[in-house]
Amino acid sequence: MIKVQSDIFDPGAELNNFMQGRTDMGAVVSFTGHVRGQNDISALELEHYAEYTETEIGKIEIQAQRRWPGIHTHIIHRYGKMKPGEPIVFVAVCSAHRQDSFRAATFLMDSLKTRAPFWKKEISGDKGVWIEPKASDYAAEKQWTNKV
Amino acid sequence: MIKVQSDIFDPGAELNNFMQGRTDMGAVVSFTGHVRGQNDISALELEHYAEYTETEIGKIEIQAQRRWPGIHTHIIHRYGKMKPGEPIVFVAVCSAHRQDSFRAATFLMDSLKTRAPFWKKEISGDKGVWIEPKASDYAAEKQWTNKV
Amino acid sequence: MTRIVFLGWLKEMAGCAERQVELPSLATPEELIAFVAGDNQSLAEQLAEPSIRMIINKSVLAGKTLPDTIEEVAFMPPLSGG
Amino acid sequence: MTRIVFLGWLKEMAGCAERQVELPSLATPEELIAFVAGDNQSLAEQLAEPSIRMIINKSVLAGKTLPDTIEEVAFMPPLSGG
Repeated sequence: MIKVQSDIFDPGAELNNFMQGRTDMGAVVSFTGHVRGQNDISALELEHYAEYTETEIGKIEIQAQRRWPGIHTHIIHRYGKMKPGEPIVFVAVCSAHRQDSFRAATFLMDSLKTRAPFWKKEISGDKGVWIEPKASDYAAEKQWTNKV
Repeated sequence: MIKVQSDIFDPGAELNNFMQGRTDMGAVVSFTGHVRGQNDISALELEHYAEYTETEIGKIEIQAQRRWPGIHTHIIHRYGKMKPGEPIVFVAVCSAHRQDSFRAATFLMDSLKTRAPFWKKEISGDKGVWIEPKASDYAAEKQWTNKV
Repeated sequence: MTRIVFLGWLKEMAGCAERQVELPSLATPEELIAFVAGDNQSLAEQLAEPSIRMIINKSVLAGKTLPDTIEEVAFMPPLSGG
Repeated sequence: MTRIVFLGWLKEMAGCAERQVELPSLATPEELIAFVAGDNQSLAEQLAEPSIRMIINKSVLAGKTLPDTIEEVAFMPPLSGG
Protein backbone atom coordinates (compact mmCIF):
# COMPACT_ATOMS: atom_id res chain seq x y z
CA MET A 1 0.00 0.00 0.00
CA ILE A 2 1.15 3.52 -0.79
CA LYS A 3 0.17 6.67 1.08
CA VAL A 4 1.28 10.17 0.06
CA GLN A 5 0.10 12.60 2.71
CA SER A 6 0.90 15.84 4.52
CA ASP A 7 -0.34 14.53 7.89
CA ILE A 8 2.17 13.26 10.40
CA PHE A 9 2.11 9.48 11.03
CA ASP A 10 3.15 7.09 13.80
CA PRO A 11 5.92 4.71 12.62
CA GLY A 12 5.33 2.18 15.42
CA ALA A 13 1.59 2.04 14.76
CA GLU A 14 2.23 1.66 11.02
CA LEU A 15 4.64 -1.22 11.66
CA ASN A 16 2.17 -3.00 13.93
CA ASN A 17 -0.81 -2.46 11.59
CA PHE A 18 1.24 -3.78 8.68
CA MET A 19 1.92 -7.07 10.51
CA GLN A 20 -1.52 -7.37 12.13
CA GLY A 21 -3.02 -10.81 11.48
CA ARG A 22 -0.12 -12.16 9.39
CA THR A 23 1.25 -15.51 10.56
CA ASP A 24 2.95 -16.51 7.30
CA MET A 25 5.62 -13.79 7.29
CA GLY A 26 8.67 -14.47 9.42
CA ALA A 27 10.64 -11.31 8.78
CA VAL A 28 9.70 -7.64 8.64
CA VAL A 29 12.10 -4.75 8.00
CA SER A 30 11.06 -1.13 8.43
CA PHE A 31 12.81 2.08 7.53
CA THR A 32 11.81 5.50 8.84
CA GLY A 33 13.43 8.72 7.68
CA HIS A 34 13.23 11.57 10.19
CA VAL A 35 13.91 15.30 9.86
CA ARG A 36 17.37 15.90 11.33
CA GLY A 37 17.68 18.87 13.66
CA GLN A 38 21.09 19.90 12.35
CA ASN A 39 22.54 23.43 12.38
CA ASP A 40 19.75 25.94 12.96
CA ILE A 41 17.16 24.33 10.72
CA SER A 42 13.71 25.00 12.09
CA ALA A 43 11.76 22.97 9.53
CA LEU A 44 11.95 20.94 6.35
CA GLU A 45 9.52 21.56 3.53
CA LEU A 46 8.84 18.89 0.94
CA GLU A 47 7.17 19.70 -2.32
CA HIS A 48 5.95 17.01 -4.67
CA TYR A 49 4.18 16.56 -8.01
CA ALA A 50 0.76 15.52 -6.73
CA GLU A 51 -0.85 12.67 -8.73
CA TYR A 52 2.40 11.83 -10.48
CA THR A 53 4.00 10.94 -7.14
CA GLU A 54 1.72 7.95 -6.47
CA THR A 55 2.30 6.71 -10.04
CA GLU A 56 6.06 6.81 -9.70
CA ILE A 57 6.11 5.23 -6.24
CA GLY A 58 3.74 2.57 -7.57
CA LYS A 59 6.25 1.68 -10.30
CA ILE A 60 9.00 1.31 -7.69
CA GLU A 61 6.76 -0.90 -5.54
CA ILE A 62 5.91 -3.18 -8.49
CA GLN A 63 9.60 -3.52 -9.37
CA ALA A 64 10.34 -4.63 -5.80
CA GLN A 65 7.49 -7.15 -5.83
CA ARG A 66 8.72 -8.62 -9.14
CA ARG A 67 12.30 -8.83 -7.96
CA TRP A 68 11.43 -10.46 -4.62
CA PRO A 69 8.25 -12.47 -5.23
CA GLY A 70 6.05 -13.01 -2.19
CA ILE A 71 7.03 -9.86 -0.31
CA HIS A 72 4.42 -7.41 0.98
CA THR A 73 5.22 -3.70 1.09
CA HIS A 74 3.94 -0.57 2.78
CA ILE A 75 5.15 2.91 1.82
CA ILE A 76 4.27 6.32 3.29
CA HIS A 77 5.80 9.57 2.04
CA ARG A 78 4.88 12.95 3.44
CA TYR A 79 4.93 16.35 1.78
CA GLY A 80 4.57 19.83 3.29
CA LYS A 81 6.28 21.33 6.32
CA MET A 82 7.84 19.16 9.07
CA LYS A 83 9.74 19.89 12.26
CA PRO A 84 13.02 18.25 13.39
CA GLY A 85 12.40 14.72 14.70
CA GLU A 86 9.21 14.21 12.69
CA PRO A 87 8.99 11.21 10.34
CA ILE A 88 9.16 11.99 6.59
CA VAL A 89 9.12 8.58 4.94
CA PHE A 90 8.30 5.04 6.06
CA VAL A 91 8.91 1.78 4.24
CA ALA A 92 8.07 -1.69 5.55
CA VAL A 93 8.66 -5.02 3.83
CA CYS A 94 7.69 -8.43 5.12
CA SER A 95 8.52 -11.84 3.66
CA ALA A 96 9.14 -15.39 4.77
CA HIS A 97 12.89 -14.84 5.26
CA ARG A 98 15.00 -11.90 6.34
CA GLN A 99 17.30 -11.51 3.32
CA ASP A 100 14.44 -10.58 0.98
CA SER A 101 12.99 -8.12 3.52
CA PHE A 102 16.33 -6.36 4.05
CA ARG A 103 17.17 -6.19 0.37
CA ALA A 104 13.73 -5.06 -0.79
CA ALA A 105 13.53 -2.35 1.90
CA THR A 106 16.98 -1.06 0.89
CA PHE A 107 15.95 -1.11 -2.79
CA LEU A 108 12.73 0.80 -2.04
CA MET A 109 14.57 3.54 -0.15
CA ASP A 110 17.38 3.82 -2.73
CA SER A 111 14.74 4.12 -5.45
CA LEU A 112 12.52 6.60 -3.59
CA LYS A 113 15.53 8.85 -3.00
CA THR A 114 16.30 9.21 -6.70
CA ARG A 115 13.00 8.51 -8.47
CA ALA A 116 10.10 9.80 -6.35
CA PRO A 117 9.24 13.37 -7.40
CA PHE A 118 9.99 15.22 -4.16
CA TRP A 119 12.03 18.35 -3.56
CA LYS A 120 13.34 19.34 -0.14
CA LYS A 121 13.85 22.80 1.25
CA GLU A 122 15.55 23.45 4.59
CA ILE A 123 14.01 26.36 6.48
CA SER A 124 16.21 28.42 8.86
CA GLY A 125 14.40 31.44 10.24
CA ASP A 126 12.72 33.04 7.23
CA LYS A 127 15.18 31.64 4.67
CA GLY A 128 14.75 28.48 2.66
CA VAL A 129 17.51 26.53 0.90
CA TRP A 130 16.71 23.86 -1.67
CA ILE A 131 18.59 20.59 -1.12
CA GLU A 132 20.57 19.11 -3.99
CA PRO A 133 20.48 15.35 -4.43
CA LYS A 134 23.65 13.60 -3.28
CA ALA A 135 26.00 11.67 -5.55
CA SER A 136 25.90 8.83 -3.00
CA ASP A 137 22.15 8.49 -3.57
CA TYR A 138 22.63 8.08 -7.32
CA ALA A 139 25.38 5.55 -6.67
CA ALA A 140 23.12 3.61 -4.28
CA GLU A 141 20.31 3.48 -6.83
CA LYS A 142 22.63 2.56 -9.69
CA GLN A 143 23.84 -0.63 -7.99
CA TRP A 144 20.36 -2.15 -8.43
CA THR A 145 20.40 -1.70 -12.22
CA ASN A 146 23.75 -3.48 -12.43
CA LYS A 147 22.60 -6.53 -10.49
CA VAL A 148 20.16 -9.16 -11.69
CA MET B 1 20.44 -1.67 24.83
CA ILE B 2 20.01 -5.44 25.01
CA LYS B 3 17.04 -7.27 26.50
CA VAL B 4 16.81 -11.06 26.77
CA GLN B 5 13.35 -11.95 28.03
CA SER B 6 10.57 -14.52 27.89
CA ASP B 7 7.81 -11.88 27.92
CA ILE B 8 6.18 -10.91 24.66
CA PHE B 9 6.97 -7.38 23.41
CA ASP B 10 5.38 -4.80 21.11
CA PRO B 11 7.61 -4.08 18.06
CA GLY B 12 5.87 -0.78 17.22
CA ALA B 13 6.18 0.51 20.78
CA GLU B 14 9.85 -0.54 20.89
CA LEU B 15 10.53 1.30 17.63
CA ASN B 16 8.85 4.47 18.88
CA ASN B 17 10.52 4.35 22.31
CA PHE B 18 13.89 3.86 20.63
CA MET B 19 13.46 7.07 18.59
CA GLN B 20 11.75 9.09 21.34
CA GLY B 21 13.46 12.45 21.82
CA ARG B 22 16.16 11.95 19.17
CA THR B 23 16.41 14.74 16.61
CA ASP B 24 19.96 14.01 15.43
CA MET B 25 19.25 10.64 13.80
CA GLY B 26 17.81 10.79 10.29
CA ALA B 27 17.45 7.09 9.59
CA VAL B 28 16.15 4.16 11.62
CA VAL B 29 15.91 0.55 10.43
CA SER B 30 14.09 -2.12 12.40
CA PHE B 31 13.93 -5.86 11.97
CA THR B 32 11.38 -8.09 13.67
CA GLY B 33 11.43 -11.86 13.42
CA HIS B 34 8.04 -13.52 13.94
CA VAL B 35 7.06 -17.15 14.52
CA ARG B 36 5.81 -18.48 11.17
CA GLY B 37 2.61 -20.50 11.31
CA GLN B 38 3.77 -23.05 8.77
CA ASN B 39 2.61 -26.69 8.50
CA ASP B 40 0.88 -27.67 11.74
CA ILE B 41 3.30 -26.01 14.12
CA SER B 42 1.44 -24.91 17.23
CA ALA B 43 4.37 -23.20 18.97
CA LEU B 44 8.07 -22.47 18.85
CA GLU B 45 10.23 -23.01 21.89
CA LEU B 46 13.54 -21.21 22.27
CA GLU B 47 16.10 -22.33 24.77
CA HIS B 48 19.15 -20.24 25.57
CA TYR B 49 22.23 -20.26 27.80
CA ALA B 50 21.12 -17.69 30.38
CA GLU B 51 23.85 -15.22 31.44
CA TYR B 52 26.09 -16.21 28.54
CA THR B 53 23.46 -14.97 26.05
CA GLU B 54 23.72 -11.30 27.09
CA THR B 55 27.53 -11.53 26.95
CA GLU B 56 27.53 -12.88 23.41
CA ILE B 57 24.90 -10.43 22.13
CA GLY B 58 26.88 -7.65 23.80
CA LYS B 59 29.97 -8.61 21.79
CA ILE B 60 27.95 -8.49 18.57
CA GLU B 61 26.56 -5.07 19.48
CA ILE B 62 30.03 -3.67 20.20
CA GLN B 63 31.33 -4.98 16.88
CA ALA B 64 28.49 -3.17 15.08
CA GLN B 65 29.16 0.07 16.94
CA ARG B 66 32.88 -0.09 16.08
CA ARG B 67 32.21 -0.86 12.44
CA TRP B 68 29.62 1.92 12.01
CA PRO B 69 30.62 4.65 14.49
CA GLY B 70 27.80 6.87 15.70
CA ILE B 71 24.99 4.33 15.36
CA HIS B 72 22.66 3.52 18.23
CA THR B 73 21.29 0.00 18.62
CA HIS B 74 18.46 -1.76 20.40
CA ILE B 75 18.19 -5.56 20.57
CA ILE B 76 15.50 -7.77 22.11
CA HIS B 77 15.62 -11.57 21.96
CA ARG B 78 13.00 -13.78 23.56
CA TYR B 79 13.31 -17.30 24.92
CA GLY B 80 10.61 -19.76 26.00
CA LYS B 81 7.42 -20.76 24.21
CA MET B 82 5.81 -18.58 21.51
CA LYS B 83 2.77 -18.93 19.28
CA PRO B 84 2.62 -18.32 15.49
CA GLY B 85 2.64 -14.61 14.69
CA GLU B 86 4.38 -13.61 17.92
CA PRO B 87 7.64 -11.62 17.71
CA ILE B 88 10.83 -13.52 18.62
CA VAL B 89 13.60 -11.02 17.96
CA PHE B 90 13.79 -7.27 17.39
CA VAL B 91 16.72 -5.18 16.21
CA ALA B 92 16.69 -1.42 15.63
CA VAL B 93 19.56 0.75 14.43
CA CYS B 94 19.51 4.50 13.99
CA SER B 95 22.16 6.74 12.51
CA ALA B 96 22.50 9.98 10.59
CA HIS B 97 22.20 8.27 7.18
CA ARG B 98 20.33 5.26 5.89
CA GLN B 99 23.20 3.15 4.53
CA ASP B 100 24.75 2.65 7.99
CA SER B 101 21.38 1.79 9.52
CA PHE B 102 20.57 -0.80 6.87
CA ARG B 103 24.01 -2.38 6.93
CA ALA B 104 24.33 -2.48 10.72
CA ALA B 105 20.84 -3.97 11.17
CA THR B 106 21.64 -6.68 8.59
CA PHE B 107 24.96 -7.38 10.33
CA LEU B 108 23.26 -7.67 13.74
CA MET B 109 20.69 -10.16 12.46
CA ASP B 110 23.24 -12.23 10.51
CA SER B 111 25.41 -12.36 13.64
CA LEU B 112 22.57 -13.15 16.05
CA LYS B 113 21.50 -16.06 13.83
CA THR B 114 24.86 -17.79 14.04
CA ARG B 115 26.45 -16.53 17.25
CA ALA B 116 23.72 -15.95 19.86
CA PRO B 117 23.30 -19.10 22.02
CA PHE B 118 19.70 -20.00 21.19
CA TRP B 119 18.21 -23.30 20.13
CA LYS B 120 14.81 -23.59 18.47
CA LYS B 121 12.30 -26.38 18.76
CA GLU B 122 9.13 -26.55 16.68
CA ILE B 123 6.17 -27.95 18.60
CA SER B 124 3.43 -29.84 16.70
CA GLY B 125 0.86 -31.39 19.02
CA ASP B 126 2.92 -33.10 21.72
CA LYS B 127 6.01 -33.59 19.57
CA GLY B 128 9.00 -31.28 19.40
CA VAL B 129 11.60 -31.11 16.62
CA TRP B 130 14.90 -29.27 17.09
CA ILE B 131 15.74 -26.91 14.22
CA GLU B 132 19.12 -27.25 12.54
CA PRO B 133 20.91 -24.03 11.56
CA LYS B 134 20.79 -23.29 7.84
CA ALA B 135 23.82 -23.15 5.56
CA SER B 136 22.49 -19.82 4.21
CA ASP B 137 22.78 -18.34 7.71
CA TYR B 138 26.45 -19.31 7.95
CA ALA B 139 27.04 -17.88 4.48
CA ALA B 140 25.31 -14.61 5.46
CA GLU B 141 27.45 -14.25 8.56
CA LYS B 142 30.67 -15.18 6.77
CA GLN B 143 30.38 -12.29 4.29
CA TRP B 144 31.00 -9.82 7.16
CA THR B 145 34.34 -11.41 8.12
CA ASN B 146 35.54 -11.13 4.51
CA LYS B 147 34.75 -7.43 4.23
CA VAL B 148 36.55 -4.61 6.01
CA MET C 1 -5.75 25.22 -22.23
CA THR C 2 -2.55 23.62 -21.05
CA ARG C 3 -1.32 23.54 -17.45
CA ILE C 4 2.36 24.42 -17.10
CA VAL C 5 3.92 23.23 -13.81
CA PHE C 6 7.26 24.33 -12.35
CA LEU C 7 8.54 22.01 -9.62
CA GLY C 8 11.06 22.49 -6.82
CA TRP C 9 13.27 25.54 -7.20
CA LEU C 10 12.15 26.05 -10.81
CA LYS C 11 8.98 27.68 -9.52
CA GLU C 12 11.05 30.45 -7.91
CA MET C 13 12.90 31.04 -11.16
CA ALA C 14 9.64 30.99 -13.14
CA GLY C 15 7.88 33.26 -10.63
CA CYS C 16 4.96 30.84 -10.20
CA ALA C 17 4.23 27.19 -9.39
CA GLU C 18 1.90 26.79 -12.36
CA ARG C 19 -0.04 28.67 -14.98
CA GLN C 20 -2.58 28.02 -17.71
CA VAL C 21 -1.61 28.82 -21.30
CA GLU C 22 -3.02 28.39 -24.78
CA LEU C 23 -0.27 26.55 -26.66
CA PRO C 24 0.34 27.41 -30.31
CA SER C 25 1.24 24.63 -32.74
CA LEU C 26 4.66 23.33 -31.63
CA ALA C 27 6.90 20.74 -33.27
CA THR C 28 9.66 20.05 -30.73
CA PRO C 29 10.48 20.17 -26.99
CA GLU C 30 12.82 23.09 -27.77
CA GLU C 31 9.94 25.10 -29.22
CA LEU C 32 7.81 24.24 -26.20
CA ILE C 33 10.54 25.51 -23.84
CA ALA C 34 10.98 28.68 -25.85
CA PHE C 35 7.25 29.38 -25.73
CA VAL C 36 6.96 28.63 -21.99
CA ALA C 37 10.00 30.74 -21.03
CA GLY C 38 8.96 33.71 -23.19
CA ASP C 39 11.17 36.69 -22.41
CA ASN C 40 12.77 35.00 -19.37
CA GLN C 41 16.15 34.12 -20.89
CA SER C 42 17.65 32.54 -17.75
CA LEU C 43 14.55 30.33 -17.36
CA ALA C 44 14.87 29.28 -21.02
CA GLU C 45 18.48 28.25 -20.45
CA GLN C 46 17.66 26.44 -17.23
CA LEU C 47 14.74 24.48 -18.73
CA ALA C 48 17.02 23.32 -21.55
CA GLU C 49 19.55 21.80 -19.11
CA PRO C 50 19.80 18.00 -19.43
CA SER C 51 19.20 17.62 -15.67
CA ILE C 52 15.72 19.14 -16.03
CA ARG C 53 13.14 16.55 -17.03
CA MET C 54 10.05 17.42 -19.02
CA ILE C 55 6.91 15.50 -18.03
CA ILE C 56 4.06 15.76 -20.54
CA ASN C 57 0.59 14.50 -19.54
CA LYS C 58 2.24 12.87 -16.48
CA SER C 59 4.67 10.80 -18.59
CA VAL C 60 8.39 11.41 -19.08
CA LEU C 61 8.94 12.65 -22.62
CA ALA C 62 10.91 10.04 -24.53
CA GLY C 63 12.47 11.22 -27.76
CA LYS C 64 11.82 14.47 -29.52
CA THR C 65 8.18 14.12 -30.54
CA LEU C 66 5.50 16.02 -28.66
CA PRO C 67 2.13 14.30 -28.25
CA ASP C 68 -0.82 15.65 -30.28
CA THR C 69 -2.73 16.79 -27.20
CA ILE C 70 -0.83 18.47 -24.39
CA GLU C 71 -2.93 18.90 -21.25
CA GLU C 72 -0.06 19.36 -18.83
CA VAL C 73 3.67 20.06 -18.99
CA ALA C 74 5.81 19.81 -15.87
CA PHE C 75 9.47 20.73 -15.50
CA MET C 76 11.34 18.71 -12.84
CA PRO C 77 14.74 19.60 -11.38
CA PRO C 78 16.80 16.73 -9.88
CA LEU C 79 14.83 14.99 -7.12
CA SER C 80 15.70 15.08 -3.43
CA GLY C 81 13.05 13.04 -1.64
CA GLY C 82 13.09 10.22 0.89
CA MET D 1 31.37 -28.74 42.74
CA THR D 2 31.13 -28.09 39.01
CA ARG D 3 27.93 -27.35 37.10
CA ILE D 4 27.63 -29.35 33.86
CA VAL D 5 25.15 -27.84 31.35
CA PHE D 6 23.72 -29.56 28.28
CA LEU D 7 22.17 -27.14 25.80
CA GLY D 8 19.64 -27.61 23.00
CA TRP D 9 19.07 -31.22 21.98
CA LEU D 10 22.11 -32.37 23.95
CA LYS D 11 20.02 -32.28 27.12
CA GLU D 12 17.72 -34.96 25.69
CA MET D 13 20.70 -37.14 24.86
CA ALA D 14 22.24 -36.53 28.31
CA GLY D 15 18.93 -37.12 30.09
CA CYS D 16 19.12 -33.81 31.96
CA ALA D 17 19.64 -30.08 31.34
CA GLU D 18 22.31 -29.81 34.01
CA ARG D 19 23.88 -31.57 36.94
CA GLN D 20 26.43 -30.91 39.69
CA VAL D 21 29.54 -33.08 39.78
CA GLU D 22 32.79 -33.28 41.72
CA LEU D 23 35.47 -33.23 39.00
CA PRO D 24 38.61 -35.34 39.49
CA SER D 25 41.95 -33.99 38.33
CA LEU D 26 41.72 -33.74 34.53
CA ALA D 27 44.38 -32.80 32.00
CA THR D 28 42.56 -32.38 28.68
CA PRO D 29 39.12 -31.65 27.18
CA GLU D 30 39.00 -35.29 26.05
CA GLU D 31 39.34 -36.48 29.66
CA LEU D 32 36.65 -34.01 30.72
CA ILE D 33 34.25 -35.37 28.06
CA ALA D 34 34.99 -38.96 29.06
CA PHE D 35 34.27 -38.16 32.72
CA VAL D 36 31.04 -36.25 31.94
CA ALA D 37 29.68 -38.92 29.56
CA GLY D 38 30.51 -41.81 31.92
CA ASP D 39 28.88 -45.00 30.60
CA ASN D 40 26.83 -43.15 27.97
CA GLN D 41 28.87 -44.07 24.88
CA SER D 42 26.70 -42.26 22.34
CA LEU D 43 26.84 -39.07 24.45
CA ALA D 44 30.64 -39.39 24.62
CA GLU D 45 30.84 -39.62 20.82
CA GLN D 46 28.44 -36.73 20.36
CA LEU D 47 30.27 -34.41 22.78
CA ALA D 48 33.54 -35.10 20.92
CA GLU D 49 32.05 -33.91 17.58
CA PRO D 50 33.77 -30.76 16.24
CA SER D 51 30.35 -29.05 15.86
CA ILE D 52 29.82 -29.24 19.65
CA ARG D 53 31.45 -26.31 21.44
CA MET D 54 32.69 -26.57 25.00
CA ILE D 55 32.17 -23.43 27.11
CA ILE D 56 34.12 -23.40 30.37
CA ASN D 57 33.33 -20.75 32.98
CA LYS D 58 31.27 -18.94 30.31
CA SER D 59 34.19 -18.68 27.87
CA VAL D 60 34.76 -20.72 24.72
CA LEU D 61 37.63 -23.11 25.33
CA ALA D 62 40.54 -22.14 23.11
CA GLY D 63 43.26 -24.72 22.71
CA LYS D 64 43.65 -27.90 24.72
CA THR D 65 44.39 -26.57 28.20
CA LEU D 66 41.70 -26.70 30.86
CA PRO D 67 41.63 -23.83 33.36
CA ASP D 68 42.73 -24.58 36.94
CA THR D 69 39.29 -23.92 38.40
CA ILE D 70 36.25 -25.22 36.56
CA GLU D 71 33.00 -23.87 37.97
CA GLU D 72 30.85 -24.56 34.94
CA VAL D 73 31.10 -26.56 31.72
CA ALA D 74 28.49 -26.16 29.00
CA PHE D 75 28.16 -28.19 25.80
CA MET D 76 26.62 -26.26 22.90
CA PRO D 77 25.25 -27.82 19.70
CA PRO D 78 25.10 -25.58 16.58
CA LEU D 79 22.98 -22.50 17.25
CA SER D 80 19.63 -21.74 15.67
CA GLY D 81 18.45 -18.45 17.12
CA GLY D 82 17.17 -15.21 15.67
